[in-house]
Amino acid sequence: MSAFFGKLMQSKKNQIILFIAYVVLAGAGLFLLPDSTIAFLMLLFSILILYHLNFNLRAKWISGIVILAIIMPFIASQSDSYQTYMEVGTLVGIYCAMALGLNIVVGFAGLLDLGFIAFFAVGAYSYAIFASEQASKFMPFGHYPLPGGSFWIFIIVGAAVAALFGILLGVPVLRVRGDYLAIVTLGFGEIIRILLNNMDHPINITNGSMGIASITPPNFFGISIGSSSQFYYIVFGIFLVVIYVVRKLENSKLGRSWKAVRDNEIAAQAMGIPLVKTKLAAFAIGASFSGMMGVVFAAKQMFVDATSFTYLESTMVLVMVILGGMGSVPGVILGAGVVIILRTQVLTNISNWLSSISADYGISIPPAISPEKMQLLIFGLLLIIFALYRTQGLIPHKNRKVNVEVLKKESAEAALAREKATSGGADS
Amino acid sequence: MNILEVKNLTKNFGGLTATSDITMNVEKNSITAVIGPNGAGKTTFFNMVTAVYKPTSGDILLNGKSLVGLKPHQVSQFGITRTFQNIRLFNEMTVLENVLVGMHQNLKSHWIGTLLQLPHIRKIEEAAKVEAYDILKYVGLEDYVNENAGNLAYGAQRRLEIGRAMAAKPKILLLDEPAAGMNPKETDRLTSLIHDLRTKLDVTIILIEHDMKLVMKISDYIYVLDHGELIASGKPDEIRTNKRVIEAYLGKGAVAND
Amino acid sequence: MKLKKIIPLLAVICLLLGVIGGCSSKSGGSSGKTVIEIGSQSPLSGGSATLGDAIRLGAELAISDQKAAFEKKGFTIKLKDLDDQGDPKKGVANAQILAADKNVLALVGHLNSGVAIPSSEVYEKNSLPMVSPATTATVVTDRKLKTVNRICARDDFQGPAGANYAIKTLKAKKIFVIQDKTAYGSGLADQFRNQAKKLGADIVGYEGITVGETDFNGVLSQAMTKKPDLIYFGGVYAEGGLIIKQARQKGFDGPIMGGDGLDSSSTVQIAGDAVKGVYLTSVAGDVTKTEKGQEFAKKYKEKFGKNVESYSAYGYDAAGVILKGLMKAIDDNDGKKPTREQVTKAIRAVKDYDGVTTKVSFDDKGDNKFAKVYIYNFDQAKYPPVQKAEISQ
Amino acid sequence: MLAHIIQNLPQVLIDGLTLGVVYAVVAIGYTMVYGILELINFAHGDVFMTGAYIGATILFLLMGFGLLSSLPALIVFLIVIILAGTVTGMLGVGIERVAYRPLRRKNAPKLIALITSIGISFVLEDAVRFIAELKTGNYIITAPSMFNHKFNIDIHHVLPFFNNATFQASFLLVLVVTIIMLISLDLFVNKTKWGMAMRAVAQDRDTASLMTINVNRVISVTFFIGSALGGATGVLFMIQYGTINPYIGFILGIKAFTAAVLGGIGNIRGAMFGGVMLGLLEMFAAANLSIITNGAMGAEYKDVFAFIILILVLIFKPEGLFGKAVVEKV
Repeated sequence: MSAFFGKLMQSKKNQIILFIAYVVLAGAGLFLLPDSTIAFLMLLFSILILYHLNFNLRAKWISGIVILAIIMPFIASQSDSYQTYMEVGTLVGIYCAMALGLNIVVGFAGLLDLGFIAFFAVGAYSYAIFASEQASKFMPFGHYPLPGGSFWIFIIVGAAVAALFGILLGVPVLRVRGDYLAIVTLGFGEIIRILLNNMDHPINITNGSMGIASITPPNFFGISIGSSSQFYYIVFGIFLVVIYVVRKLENSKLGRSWKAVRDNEIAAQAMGIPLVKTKLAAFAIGASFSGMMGVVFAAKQMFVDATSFTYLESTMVLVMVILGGMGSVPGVILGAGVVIILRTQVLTNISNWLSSISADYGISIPPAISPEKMQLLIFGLLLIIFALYRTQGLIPHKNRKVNVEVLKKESAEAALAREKATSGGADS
Repeated sequence: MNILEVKNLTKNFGGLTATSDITMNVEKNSITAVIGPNGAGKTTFFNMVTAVYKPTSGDILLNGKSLVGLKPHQVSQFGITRTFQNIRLFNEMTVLENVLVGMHQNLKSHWIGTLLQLPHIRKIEEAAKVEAYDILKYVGLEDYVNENAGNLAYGAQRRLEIGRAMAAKPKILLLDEPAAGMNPKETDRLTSLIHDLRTKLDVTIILIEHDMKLVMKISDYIYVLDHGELIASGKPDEIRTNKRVIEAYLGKGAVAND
Repeated sequence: MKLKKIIPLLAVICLLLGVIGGCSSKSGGSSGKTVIEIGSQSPLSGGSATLGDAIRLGAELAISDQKAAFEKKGFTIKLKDLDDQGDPKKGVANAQILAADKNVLALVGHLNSGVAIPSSEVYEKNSLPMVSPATTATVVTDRKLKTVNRICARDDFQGPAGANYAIKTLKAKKIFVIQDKTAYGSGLADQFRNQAKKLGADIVGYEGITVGETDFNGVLSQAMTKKPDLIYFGGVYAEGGLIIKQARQKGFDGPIMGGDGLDSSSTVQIAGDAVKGVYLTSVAGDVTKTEKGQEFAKKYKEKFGKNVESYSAYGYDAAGVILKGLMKAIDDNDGKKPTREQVTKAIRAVKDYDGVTTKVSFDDKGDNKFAKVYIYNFDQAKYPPVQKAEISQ
Repeated sequence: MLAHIIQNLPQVLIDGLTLGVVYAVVAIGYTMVYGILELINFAHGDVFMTGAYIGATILFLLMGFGLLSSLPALIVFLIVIILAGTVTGMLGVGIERVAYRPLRRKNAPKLIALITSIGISFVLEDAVRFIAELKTGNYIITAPSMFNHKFNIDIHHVLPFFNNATFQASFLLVLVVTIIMLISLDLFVNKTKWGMAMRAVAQDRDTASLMTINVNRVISVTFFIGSALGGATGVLFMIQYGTINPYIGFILGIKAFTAAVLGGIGNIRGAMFGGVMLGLLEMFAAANLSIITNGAMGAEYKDVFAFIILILVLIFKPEGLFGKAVVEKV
């Protein structure tokens, strides 16, 4: 059996055929059984398979985007559960971007942050306040709510405001080290949440615990965006930008500075890396992803209040990062996907299924332990199992390898060029 | 011409005096050794030069400009780079990345340029990689380009640290016990590497070392510290016969019996 | 390399599972009768699970009560209960699940206004009618969505009713207000305060506490120095019970007043003897007074082994209203399964539903016209408290 | 304004002390585990909660045997607290075995243990909830009231600018028991062989194991003591506040962790001090913030106040109040 597969996987052609066959099968599965969550998950699973195949990078990206942006939404749209799937997809995208932001802080720069959700909150509130009547309660000028078209500007504004808060957090934090940082960031997250929940007096800025309702939905050339399937594309777009930025940064000068600071602060300084600037950049860039998604979240929910931004949410994002594999971009994306899909779909489905079979077969379960209540328990158990069996994360971090042959060749060429230059100089 | 001048440098930790009143002059393009028994204050001296510690009093001048009060990364940007007694590599990064980090202060690429994929930034990054590869070849690590630095053997880690420091293109290179824990063969290789460095890269080297054979072989000038004080300085031959130095190394009895 | 070999194998297994899973999800309820599901969303885990569970169980009881009536018409009705965890994200995701299930024609929910507001946007888009047993924030119905109804009283009715009673009947002049900084507690306490000020009372303090904490002595010490003659608490029993207890320990013996969040046996359980002298406003009538209510309490205890909470009755009545509307919609549709739009209209049109705690008729916003506020007083450490007054809108 | 604050002070101090000692003992659990494993044991707050439930169970069992009325309350209390502490301690050892030790053996990154501790925390909360609800129909449990005799300190008579303060007998009990626990722990850590082994492992695990110290056993003992103290505090909490629910561990855990950091994490005396200080700060803020800010900020800002103080402390003394500055050897 394994020999058969080994042969199959050797050639690229076979891989392509097999992969397309898988996607077609999974797609057909979802098409024929439109309400089957498992068929939906299978289709998503193809992305993970794609990641492990040895196609070239561009082919992987293109097929990934085609599957997520065209095939999956199209097939799902044939089903009643279309919006459910797209809602899950949207949430996964939002949290992926957030987890990637936190990954910069925790995974790259090695700064443990337990209050990361604060930046999400800041982004969400910045749109919510100005895209609802709320702003008119304290702003002396302007006409509110702002029209839905402002949403696109607010994605940038949200990112900027969150980045600013990232720097605000960073300044006091830089003096403290290691796990002291954890508590300071936790405190910062709580301070932001409490402020948002209480700033309805003396000046009503956030409407306090009543939250901000009736947020204007985004407007795209006159089309009002309201359904999950539309938000899916916005989130997908931002997600692509975020992943591009992260991938590029990871191997840039700044990315190397982060990792150097993480691995050895003193040596990093001795190599001329300014600690303060580097750490602040990590906080600011990480926070900005969160802020962007906060804006989208506020627009999607059309309502924000402080209950969405608790300490538990911060730990959930941290769980995505650590579970996926710290510093590993594909790992973190997978981590976010697994946590969100588990919590919003799979566990809900499992508990529903359990209670429906118990009802169908007349098994009476005492209400104290009915399956609906078990979601967090099962989630907790799964976390323990994952952590124990994948200690390095679901997809452990690997450093990007350079092609040594190319370097060798280029180095030889450069040497030749130098030689020529010097001998040329001697000639003249 | 003196590239580095140290004037009356003193460092107190609480009540403890780690170095007191050290004065040194380091000539450009020389190899200067700082020796002395354990606890003599050699590493403290290095730490003050690289601004890890702030001196209690005294001054450090690089080409006549004071370094006191700068941040460690600023000192590095002024052209002083070091290696560490207990190796401090970026263990989770590849060997090549370690060298690339060393090149940071000379690397004119900004992350915004990287994001925009500006062609000249890409060119700079590519060239940097080639240069880093050359450095690795120079320190004999070209076969470990993609290896994680933490996985290297001890001697190789030492050489990588030197390579990383070289990448910074320093004016002054501080080597803190570069030969510690090396076998004779590795030490020989290191000796010629250090020698080569000076001539090839036009760099001034200050090193702390316990291996006297190495010190005597390559240094132009030697300073001897004991209990935080400068007890002798001179050319290798002068130090070899200096009574106070022998006393410090072997104890008072050794000289008395002499 | 090893992983790569396993992937195709995994894929095949997944496909098989997918087929099986798909089939099993289709196979439900193939007893020849048309299935109609009533959704329910409330927090079943987390800090406010007692309340959420009470809503769910109340709804379940209502459905099992009327199962037979629907069987006669050829329908099997079922409850599809989901846990919103008091989390708006989870609520919206669940709302999508309910909206996608064409068998679900209406739902009972939510407990928290913060979850109800974003989720109801999804219901509105899918014309899925919702009857809320417990969300009192004014904004829930002020948006005038067609699908959103509630049977409980709004904050701006209950709060002022409490203030009137406190000042006119209990003669309170200096009032110290504590609230739990949630949408529910804040909304109620704000409305209470505004009305009390209007009536000329002196609000000597207005403080917030943190939900989930247990020591409120700090706030109470402050209250004691202000020497109020009434303490008002906007929040639910978990913190309320402790505040009552700790206030009495501090030597406060004046009346303490709260909203329907205190209308639970747990208030007595937590506060113990200290509960004497506590007043509360509630939208629920005294269940034990009416025959119907007693019967309900008995059935509830029999079926679930628990005592009724005030929210159980709300849940029961919310489901009752839905079933009444549903029945009407079926009849109007010649005994065929109605569409969601038809059910939405039928539920909004429900007139004079006579439930165990309240009568229900909806106005054009979806608020209950018959929502009444009752004033209760604990004269001993026993639940339920004694009814003191009845206030209609 | 100042008059109000001063009037209140005696009462605020008493209340703050009560809350503070509870924080202190739970903080010790965090600090001990942190000191030895450099792990933030997020499940510790829930271990504390489980201790409270175990205590309640034992109390109800004793009631069932009719022992509650026949024995003096203090004896019953001692039986409950010792039994509950022991059981919780064993629970802690079990958690360490299942969730942390395998990770150590696999040389996993430090942070992955955070995931298991969060997992354990969810599992404990729900497991306790199910059991309690199955047995009693409601997961909120109210303990039979004990030690509720009220005392009145007539300080107003002596110092007329203070108001009188009141407290309950349970306050004295909580105070005395925690002080006994803290002193005996301090003696244990500083004077016994096991304590020395613990300090050695905390300092350098590898070297300690070379010195024939059984590191795993020392870690087990640490978890046992930390969890037993947490569980015992749970019982004290139940007696002081009367009511417990499965979620009390969450907020209290965060607070205790904060206290541990405030005092200097890894330092037991620091944790004690940090806990008491945090309790006092919170109580003071809750009672006086709105007086100070003239109503602009009320008691709801007390956590903001506490966290800002914490951040300030850490800025000026990054290693916490009692922590030793770790100078990294370069």
